[in-house]
Amino acid sequence: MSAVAASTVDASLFALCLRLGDSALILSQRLGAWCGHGPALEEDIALTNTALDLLGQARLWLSLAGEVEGAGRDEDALAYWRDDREFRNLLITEQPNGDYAQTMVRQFLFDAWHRLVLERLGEHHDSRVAAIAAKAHKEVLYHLRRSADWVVRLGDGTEESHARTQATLDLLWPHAGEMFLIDEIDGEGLRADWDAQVDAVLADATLCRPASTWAQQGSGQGRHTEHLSRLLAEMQVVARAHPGAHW
Amino acid sequence: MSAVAASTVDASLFALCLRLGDSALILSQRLGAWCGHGPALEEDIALTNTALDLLGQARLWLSLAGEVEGAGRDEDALAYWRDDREFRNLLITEQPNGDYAQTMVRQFLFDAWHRLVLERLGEHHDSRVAAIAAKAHKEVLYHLRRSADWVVRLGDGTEESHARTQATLDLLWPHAGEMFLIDEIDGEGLRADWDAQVDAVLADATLCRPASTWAQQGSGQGRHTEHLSRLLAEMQVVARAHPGAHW
Amino acid sequence: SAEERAFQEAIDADIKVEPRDWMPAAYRKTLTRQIAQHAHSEVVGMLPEGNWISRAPSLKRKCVLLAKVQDEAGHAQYLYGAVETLGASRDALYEDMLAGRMKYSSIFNYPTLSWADIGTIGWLVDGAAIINQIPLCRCSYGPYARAMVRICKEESFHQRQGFDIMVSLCKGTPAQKQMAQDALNRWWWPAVMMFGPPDGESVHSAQSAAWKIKLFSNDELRQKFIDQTVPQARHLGLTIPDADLAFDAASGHWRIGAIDWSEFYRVIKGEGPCNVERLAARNKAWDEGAWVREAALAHAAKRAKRSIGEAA
Amino acid sequence: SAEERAFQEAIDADIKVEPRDWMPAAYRKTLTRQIAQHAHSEVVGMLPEGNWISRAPSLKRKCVLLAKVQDEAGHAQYLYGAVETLGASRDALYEDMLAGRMKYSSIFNYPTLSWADIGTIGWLVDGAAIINQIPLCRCSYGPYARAMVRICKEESFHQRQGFDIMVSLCKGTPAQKQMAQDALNRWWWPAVMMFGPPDGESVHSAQSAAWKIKLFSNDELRQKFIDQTVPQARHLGLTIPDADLAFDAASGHWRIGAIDWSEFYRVIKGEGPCNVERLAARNKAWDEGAWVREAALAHAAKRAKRSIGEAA
Repeated sequence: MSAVAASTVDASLFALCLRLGDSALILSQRLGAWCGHGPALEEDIALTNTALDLLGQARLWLSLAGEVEGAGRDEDALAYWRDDREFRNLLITEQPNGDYAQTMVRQFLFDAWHRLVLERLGEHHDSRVAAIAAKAHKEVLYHLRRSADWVVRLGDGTEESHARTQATLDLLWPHAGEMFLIDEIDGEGLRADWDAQVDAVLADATLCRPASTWAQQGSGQGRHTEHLSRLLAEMQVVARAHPGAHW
Repeated sequence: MSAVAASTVDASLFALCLRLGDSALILSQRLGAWCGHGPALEEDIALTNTALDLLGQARLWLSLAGEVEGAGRDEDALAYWRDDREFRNLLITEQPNGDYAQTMVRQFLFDAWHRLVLERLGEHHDSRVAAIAAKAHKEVLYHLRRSADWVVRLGDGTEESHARTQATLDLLWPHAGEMFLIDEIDGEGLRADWDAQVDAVLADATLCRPASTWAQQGSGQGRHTEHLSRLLAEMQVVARAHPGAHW
Repeated sequence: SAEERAFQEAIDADIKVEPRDWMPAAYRKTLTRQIAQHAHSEVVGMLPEGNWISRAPSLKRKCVLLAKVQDEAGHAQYLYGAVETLGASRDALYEDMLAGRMKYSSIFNYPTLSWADIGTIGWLVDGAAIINQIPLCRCSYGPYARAMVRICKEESFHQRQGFDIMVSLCKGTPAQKQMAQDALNRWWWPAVMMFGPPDGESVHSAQSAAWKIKLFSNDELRQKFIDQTVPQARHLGLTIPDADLAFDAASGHWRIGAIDWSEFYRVIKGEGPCNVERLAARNKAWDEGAWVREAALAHAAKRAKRSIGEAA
Repeated sequence: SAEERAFQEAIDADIKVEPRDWMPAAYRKTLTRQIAQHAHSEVVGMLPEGNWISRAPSLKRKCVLLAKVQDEAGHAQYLYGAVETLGASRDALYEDMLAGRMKYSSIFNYPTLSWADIGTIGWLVDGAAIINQIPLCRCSYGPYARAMVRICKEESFHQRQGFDIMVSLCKGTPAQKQMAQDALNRWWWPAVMMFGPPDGESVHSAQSAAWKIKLFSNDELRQKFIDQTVPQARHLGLTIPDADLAFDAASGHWRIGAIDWSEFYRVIKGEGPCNVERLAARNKAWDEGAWVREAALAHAAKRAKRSIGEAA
C-alpha cells in the first residue's frame, strides 16, 4: 500500500471513530445532566446507565481515533481540547434535553440508527473497529429496547404525553436525516432499515411520522447547532483551566 | 502615612471596588440572558438598559480596582481571568433568573441596597470612589423605581403572580442579609434604611416579609453558591480560549 | 377612481401619505405586511446576536453588543408604532408571526456559531440592511419613512461596530483570523440573498415602485452591496467564498458567481438551520410571559378602580 | 407483654427480625424513620455530586462519578425496598421529605464548589458514612441489615475512589493542591458533625441500643473517623483546619478542638447553604415528572385492558 493510500484510509478511519465517539460522548453528556433530576428514581438509574455505556464507548472510539491519528492525542486530549468546529458528533446528540419526551425521542431516533450502524461495523475490516462495535452493539440493543418502550408509553399514554411526544418528534425529525450521510456505510440501506423499525414503533405509539423529508446537516464538517459550543464550554471548563494537569 | 497603613487602605479599597464591581458585573450577566426572552418587548428593552448600566458601573469599579491594586490588571483581566473563589459579588446577584418574579424580586432587593450604598459612597474620602458612586447612584434610582414598581404589580396583580412573587421572596430572602456585612459602611444604619424601604414596597405589593432573620453568607471570602462557577464558565469561555488575544 | 388618482398624484409629487389620509386598501395592506415583517425581523434578530452576549470576550464588546441588541428592540418598537398607524393591531400581527403566518427576514434562521459571527452580522447583515433601508427613508408613507431615518442612523453605527470587530480579529492571532474567515464563509451567501430573488422572479415590484414603497430593484441593491463589501473583505485580508468573483473593469462592478436560490427558497419555506428554534424561542418567551402581562393588566385595573373609588 | 419479651430475647440472641415477625410499634416506627431518612439521604446526595458530572476533568473520572451517583440511586432503591417491608409506602415517605416533614442527612446541604469537592466527599463523607453504617450490617432488622451489607461494599469502593482523586490533586499542580486544601477546609467540620450530636445530647440511644438498631454511640464513631482520617490527611500533605488538633499518646487517639454545634443545629433547622435549593431541586424533578409517571400508568392500564380483551 502506498503512503498516500494509507493516509487516506487513516483519515477515513479517524473520521469514523470521531463520528461514533463524539456522538456517544455528547449524548452521554446530555444524559448525565438528568442525574438526580429524572421523573422517578428508576429513570435516574436507567438514564445514568445509558450515559455510562455511551461514555465507555466514547472512550474506546476516541482512544482508537488517537491511535489512528498517531499525533499523540489520547481520549482526554480529544474530548477536552478540541473546539466545537472540530467535533463530529451527529447534530441530534447535542440537542437539549427538554422534557422527558424530548430526551426519549432523541434517544430512540439515535438508538435505532446506532444499533444498525454498529451491526454493520461489526464486520468492519479493521478488527479494532469491529471489536468496539460488537461490544457497543450489545449495550445499544438494550438502550433501544428501553427508548422504544418509552416512546410507545408516552405516545400511547395520556393526552398530554401524546401531544408532547408528537411535538418533540416533529422538532427532532429534521436532525435524523444526516445520520445516513455516513462514509463507509451504505446510507440507503441503513435508512430503509431504520425507517422500517422507526415506523413500527411510531405505529405502536400512535404517533404520526413527520412528512418532512428535509435533513438538517453540517456536523460532518463540524458545522453544529448553537447548542454545542455551550455544552463544550461547560464540559471542558475544569480541564482547560489547568493545562497539563493530571486528574 | 506608613507603607503598611497605605497597603491596608489599598487592600480595603480594592475589596470595596471588587464588591461593587463584581456585584454589578454578575447581575448584569444574569440580566443579559433575558435579552430576546422577556415577557414583552418593553421589558426586553428595560432589562437590557439595567444590564447596560450595571455593566458600565462594573467597568468603572474594576478599572479602579486594577489601578488600586497596581499589578497591571485591567477590567478584562479582572473579569475574565479570576476564578469563582476570587470573585466578591454578593450571593444574591448570582442567583438564577428563574421566572420574571424571581428576576424582579432579586433586582428589587439588590437595588434598594445598591442605592443606599452608593448614596453613602458618594461621600467617600477617595474622590474616585465618590465619583463613580455619584454617577451610578443616578442610574440606580431609576432601576429601583422600576423594580419596586414591578414587585408591586406582581405582588398585587393576579393570584398566580402573587403566589409566584411571595415564593421567590421567601427563596431569596436569606441572601439579603449578607449585603449589610460590608466594610467601611455602617451596616446597622444601612439595614434600618433598607428595611424601611423594603417594608413599604412589600406592603404596597400585599406581600409578607419573610420571618427568617438568617443570612446566607460567604461571598466576602469568595465562598459562593454553586451557581457562580457555571456562570463564569460561560462568561469567560471565549476570552480564556485565546490567552493574550485582543478583541 | 378620483381618490386613487389624487393619491397617486400626491405620491408622484413626493408628498408623504399620512395616517389620516385616504389610501387604497391594497397600499395599506402591502405596507402593513412590509412594515410588520420588518418589525418581526428586528425582534427575531435579537436571538442570534443575543446568543453571544453572555460570552462576549471583553467587557467593552459586551457593552456594545448589549446596546446593539437593545437598539433592535427599539427598532421593533418604532416599526410596530408605524404599523399601528395603519390601523393594525400590534399583538395580532405579532401572533401571526408566532403562528408562522407572517414572515421575518430569513437571515436570522442561520446560527451564530462563534464570536466572529457577531462581527460578521454587523458588517454584512447590517450592511445589507442599510442598503435595503436607506431608500425607504424616502418612501411614500410618512410614519414608515420617519422610522427608517432613525433606524438607518443606528444601523450604520452597528455596521461600523461589526466591521471593527472584524478588524480586531483579522489583526489578531491566527485562531482569531481563522474564526473570522469561517464566519465570512458561512454568512456571505445568506447576506447576498438578503436582497430577495432576482428581478425576473420578484413579484409586485411595479406596483410597489409606483407607490414609492420600493425604490430600487433587488438586483440593483444587491450589486451595490457587493461593490461595497468586496473591497472591505480585501482590506481585512479575508477571502470571499466565491471562486467566480471577478472585477468587471468595463462596468466598474464586482461580479459574483451563481447564487444557489434553492437554498433561499428552502430557508423561506422553513427549512433553514434555525427556523424552528427561532420561532420556538419567541413562542416560549411569549407564552411564559403571559402571566406577567396578565398581572400587569390586573394591577392596573385594580389601581384604576381604587383611584375612582378615592375620587368618588 | 409476652410478645415484647420474646421479641427482645430473639434480638439478644442475635436472631434477625423479619418482615412477617411480630414487632413493637415503636420499633417499627423508629426503624421506618431511620431507614427512610437514610434512603432520602441517598436521593438528595445525588445532587451535590451530580453538579460536577458535566464538568469532570477527565473521561475516566467522569465515568467513575457517573457510576457512583448511579450507585447512590441504587442504594436508595434497596433502602426504600427495606422500608416497604415495614408496611410503609415509599411514595408517601418520599413526599414527606419533599414537604420538609422528613429529614435527610444534613451534609448534603453544603455546596460542591470545585472538582476537589468530589474527591473530598468521597474521602470524608463516604468515609464517615461507612463508619456509621458498618455496624448496621449487624442490626436486628433483617432486610435493613442485608441492604447495608451491599451498600457498605459499594461505599468503601467510593471512598477509595474519592481518596484517589485527592491523591491526584495533591500530587498535581499548586493550583490543584490548593483546590484540595480548600475543599478540606470546607468539608472537614461538616463531616465530623455527620455522627450527630455528642452522646450527652443524643436522645433515644438506650432503646435503640437495646433493639440493636444503634450499636455504637455518636462520639465513639466520630472518634473512629478522626483516628482514621487524620493520618490520611497527613499522607496527602493537607492540613486539617483545626488548630487544636493533637495526638493524645496516652489513649492513642487524635483529639479535635471544640465543634461548633450551633452550625449543626442551624443546618438541621433549614439554615444551611443549600437546604432550600436541594429540596427545590427534588420537588422540581418530582413535579415535572408527574406527567411522565401518569403516562406510564395510563399506558400500562391500556395495555392491560387490551390483553384482557384479547384473552376474552
